[in-house]
Amino acid sequence: MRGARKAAYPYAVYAFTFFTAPLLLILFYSLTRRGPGGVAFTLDHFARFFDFSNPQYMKVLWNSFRIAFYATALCLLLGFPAAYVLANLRPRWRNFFSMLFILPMWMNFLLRTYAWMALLETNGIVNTLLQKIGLPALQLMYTERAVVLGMVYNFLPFMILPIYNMLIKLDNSLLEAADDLGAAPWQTFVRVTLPLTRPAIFSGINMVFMPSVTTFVISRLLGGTSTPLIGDLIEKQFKLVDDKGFGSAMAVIIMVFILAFVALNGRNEGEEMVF
Amino acid sequence: MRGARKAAYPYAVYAFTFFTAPLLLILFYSLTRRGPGGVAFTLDHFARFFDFSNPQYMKVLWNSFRIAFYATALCLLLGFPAAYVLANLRPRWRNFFSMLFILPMWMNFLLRTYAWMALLETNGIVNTLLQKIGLPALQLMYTERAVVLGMVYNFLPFMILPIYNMLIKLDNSLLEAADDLGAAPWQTFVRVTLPLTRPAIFSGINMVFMPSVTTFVISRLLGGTSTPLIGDLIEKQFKLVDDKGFGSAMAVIIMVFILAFVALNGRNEGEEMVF
Amino acid sequence: MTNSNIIELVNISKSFDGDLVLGSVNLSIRDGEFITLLGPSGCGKTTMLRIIGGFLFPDTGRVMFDGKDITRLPPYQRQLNTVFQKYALFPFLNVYENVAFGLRIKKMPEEKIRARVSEMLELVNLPGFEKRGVTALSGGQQQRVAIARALAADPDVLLLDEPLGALDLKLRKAMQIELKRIQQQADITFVYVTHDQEEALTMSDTVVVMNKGNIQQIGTPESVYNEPINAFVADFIGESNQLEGIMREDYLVEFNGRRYRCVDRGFAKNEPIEVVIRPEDLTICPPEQGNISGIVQTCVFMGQNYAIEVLQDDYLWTVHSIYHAAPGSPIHLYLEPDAIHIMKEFDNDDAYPDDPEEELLAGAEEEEL
Amino acid sequence: MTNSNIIELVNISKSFDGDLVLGSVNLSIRDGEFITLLGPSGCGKTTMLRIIGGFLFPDTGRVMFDGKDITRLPPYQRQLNTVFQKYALFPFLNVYENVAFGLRIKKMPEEKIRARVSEMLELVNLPGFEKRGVTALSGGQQQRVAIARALAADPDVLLLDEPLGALDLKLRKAMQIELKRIQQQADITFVYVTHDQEEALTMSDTVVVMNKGNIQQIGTPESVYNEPINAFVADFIGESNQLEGIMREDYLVEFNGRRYRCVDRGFAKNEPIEVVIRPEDLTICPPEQGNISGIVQTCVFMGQNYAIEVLQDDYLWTVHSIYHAAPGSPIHLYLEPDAIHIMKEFDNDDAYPDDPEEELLAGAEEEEL
Repeated sequence: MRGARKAAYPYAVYAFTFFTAPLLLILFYSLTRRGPGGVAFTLDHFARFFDFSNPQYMKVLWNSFRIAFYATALCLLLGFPAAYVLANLRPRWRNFFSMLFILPMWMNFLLRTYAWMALLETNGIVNTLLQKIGLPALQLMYTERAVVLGMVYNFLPFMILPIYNMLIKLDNSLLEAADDLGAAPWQTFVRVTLPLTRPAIFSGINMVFMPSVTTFVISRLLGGTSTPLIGDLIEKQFKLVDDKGFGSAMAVIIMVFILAFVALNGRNEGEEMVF
Repeated sequence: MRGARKAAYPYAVYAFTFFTAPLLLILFYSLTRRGPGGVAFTLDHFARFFDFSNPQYMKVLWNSFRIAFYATALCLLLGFPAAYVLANLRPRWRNFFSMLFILPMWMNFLLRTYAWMALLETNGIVNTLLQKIGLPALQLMYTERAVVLGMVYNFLPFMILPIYNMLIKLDNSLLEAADDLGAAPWQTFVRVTLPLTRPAIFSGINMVFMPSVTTFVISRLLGGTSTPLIGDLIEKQFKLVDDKGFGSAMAVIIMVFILAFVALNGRNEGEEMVF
Repeated sequence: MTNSNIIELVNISKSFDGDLVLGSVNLSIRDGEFITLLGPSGCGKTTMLRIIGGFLFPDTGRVMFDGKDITRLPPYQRQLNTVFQKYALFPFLNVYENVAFGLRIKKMPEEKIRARVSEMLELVNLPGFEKRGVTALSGGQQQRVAIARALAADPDVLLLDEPLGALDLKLRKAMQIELKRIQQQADITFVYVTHDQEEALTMSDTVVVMNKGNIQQIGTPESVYNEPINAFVADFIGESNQLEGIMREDYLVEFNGRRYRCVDRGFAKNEPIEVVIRPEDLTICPPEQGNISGIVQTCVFMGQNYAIEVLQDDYLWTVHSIYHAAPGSPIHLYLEPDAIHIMKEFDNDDAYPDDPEEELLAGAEEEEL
Repeated sequence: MTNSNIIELVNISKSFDGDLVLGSVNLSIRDGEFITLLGPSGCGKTTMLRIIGGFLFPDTGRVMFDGKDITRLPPYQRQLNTVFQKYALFPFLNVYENVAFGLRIKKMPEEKIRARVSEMLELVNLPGFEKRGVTALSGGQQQRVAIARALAADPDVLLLDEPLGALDLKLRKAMQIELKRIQQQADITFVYVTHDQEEALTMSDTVVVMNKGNIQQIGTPESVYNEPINAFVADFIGESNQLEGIMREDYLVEFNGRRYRCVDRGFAKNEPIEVVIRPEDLTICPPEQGNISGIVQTCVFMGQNYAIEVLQDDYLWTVHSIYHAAPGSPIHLYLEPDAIHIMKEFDNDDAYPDDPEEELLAGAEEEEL
């Protein structure tokens, strides 16, 4: 093995550099400012974000977390039962249905979101159907609810897959043991199935929460200007305002929050990281 | 279990509908046209795409596949060694480095791409460094190469993760058996490690190739107008031209190609789908 | 042990994907006995246990428990508990919580649970292990926690599915003694599944020998060993010399070209029969006392005795003796009349297969069900 | 079997994470012999095998092969092959390609490979299995393919790591005979690792009994069984009665309050010693011939014989006899002088542990290395 490993090292180092360089760059931008005397170290970008006299940025951050929380909760509520049903299907059907869940993931997620928009638009399918049965049209687009639904739609598979993978590997004899010891089906579920799938649930929460916090496309397309999220702010700094320093600082802040979240989550998980 | 499964069904059905509705909608758009007499069935959208007298759309499709192929090949070339090195590290380092690979994935991928742009821009880091050592600045942005690099950067983890997951589960006694039977390290690698990780490699190829074919953000940001991809075309139909029919038809076409690709790939894989 | 039956299986049969795994089995289990289902992999013994436990429902027949029909009752409504082959301890709970699992379901008050758990851990020789995580325990310790957990709910019957299969030989022997002690101390019925005939003989009150989905013989360890009902049982339980023979008249049998006195009667004159002789029933003796003679082929040391192969004409006898015999030398053996076991010509299908692995494979498939 | 040594281990020691697993072991393996490393889990036997195979390098000492130092040679450069505990067949290759694996590496021409593979499959009794996928085979068949694969490269030594551990009892016995046949037919050296003393006794030319990283005794099966060098060996190989005693004078020993003639001499007067007596060496006899008497406590049928527990004063004797003895009745036993094995007071540390599971755990850790 020694030889093969040695041969692989340069590629690995290359992949690694290639991968972390942009991260380091963001960190660099966030801590510097271009002045007349060249590049200088500064904490101004962070100070601007955590300005308690004008908490507009922190408010956006809070909103981002709040909405991501709703989306994650909804994903769990839908994703666990879906994974459970999927895992209990006969193998043939199981493959078919899991394919259907995975299929849209291969489609670019913006395209998926456009399709979704077509459903919710003022003159879209849902409203057309509502009006046909005599109900008033609803303002579905450009609301916070639309943003949450968009997130759920896009990130649900990330919740389903780890839980599904865990459920199909579940040791059936543990369920039988609970049954044997007098536990009715729902008791077996609560006392054995749930504790056994905990690592997968935490993994799913991570995988949904992270992109929900940082997304900006979903919020822009489906939320309009109703609820700007931290992702929108960051993008604006890069694209419109061209204040890379402040944008990077916000990116760093959100990364730190995410790391803290994962670490907190990971503590409960122990060894068994599912992804 | 029966009880728990029954309780889960409504949620699963809901998740499923929620998930497939947009897909069905796209299929519906692609096969209909809004005329004066209401909605009518048509194959015009497809005919327009496969117009052999004016193969502009097919050319774009071909370009999308070609570029996605480059990106996938590069991902494999970098990803396999990276996964291999990662899997052979001591557990403590392994967790640290795999964290570093996973970390950027939690960041929204557009933000990652902006960071990447900062590196490649005409006045970006790379060119600044080149000029510092007296070399001429390079046109790095808005080229096909930049698009490929952007894809590799964004999708590399999807190649690394399944291979890495497979490698750490590899039965060490099989490698020892090959060693025992006279295979030098590189022979063991070629004759045992590679065949054993084939399913993961195919999985990784799927996971990189799919989004590469359909992406449009990467090509727009990094490629400018140099090489329009099929994803750009679809987005334009939805967003600018508002020809949902034609956009949907292209989405359907690309889905069919992707399904064919996966099926072809899956045949070699047998049962062990890794994702 | 009383004489009333606690479990009765009536005409139980079961197929998987069209393969008959159990064919119309009847069995009565007495209250308080240690009964062992013994047979090669794939013989249906595990399926039978799982039907008693409620994890499988039979295609036909009834399962009676204390006179009540429980055929369709799910496991959690049955008054019996199972010790699973691979322990099936809950990895996320410690020893205490594992043993307390069934009691918590029953909503027993906490101080009673505490008392019961320590009583059980005392019984299985693991006092003070309450706070340990189960995954950190050794195989034998996990086994004992599984037994404590199953016994905690005070079942009338304990089902044990090859519980010692994963253990070391020496440890297995120690656990056999311990299991027997636990069964007598707790005074409940044990239904034990194993493919290890030594285990079955040393532990059981009753041995049920099974093959290909059918019960071959039911009896005490002595009776199935000393009076096997057919060649399969003879061969599966201990080693044996098997020969074809002819019953010349009552008390006179002919095999390998010679006539021997025996203790069997009631066969037709000149009826072809099957002769089974245990290797340890052949005694090395001086030439004038012997009734079998031959040439020693091999002599292998087995610990307590030597396994000697003796060629007489075309037949290769296996002899167990505490004495060594030099290969190549002549040897004389004495065979007592009551050591000659005579049985009707057996159906070849029921014999232990020449390629036992086909059975194994069948067993592997069964496990997955 | 010749008298020249093919493998020599010189002062081999090995630690994992500071735990000494092998402590300065010396061992010579003769060309063509069937040698078995026997001991409880965690005794270091697997570590020793892996050092011979080249999968582990020792911390100190040398491994000599045919007179050459191969201590630091990787496995693929060693003239020996291994049969792994869990077979380690390549799942993506069929039987033919598995057996041919080593030959292809050697770039043997295809027709030679074909001949060699069929020869090997013939040897392991699997002719015609070439095209089968290995995952569809039964445990015993996979085992045989693994042996064929290891033998195909024509090694001088075959290392076998508990190859029968995963098999059914009956199948294990059949494979024991087959392995012995293959070894004799192929005429190569087998180094066999097991924790099953019966396996070790029946198959080996030489048995190496190990405990806690040290070799306890090396000898023929008869010598380690009949003349165990210490209490650990006596206890691990077969059952035994162990008592403390005092050597009153040459040929006279006292234990359990009585004096017995024996065949040992050379101890100091009144030296405390350890007495080991095999259960089958105690013979039931009429009262006037006995030199041990007591009350029968239990009598368990074991197949070939009964295990009888006899209480004499405070000591509980274990007796193996083909005769039944009724619990509660008095019994008289005769003990021959040469059945009394006397050894120096042993270091308790070397005895087989009361809680063998601690050893098991240590073993489990070892496996992972």
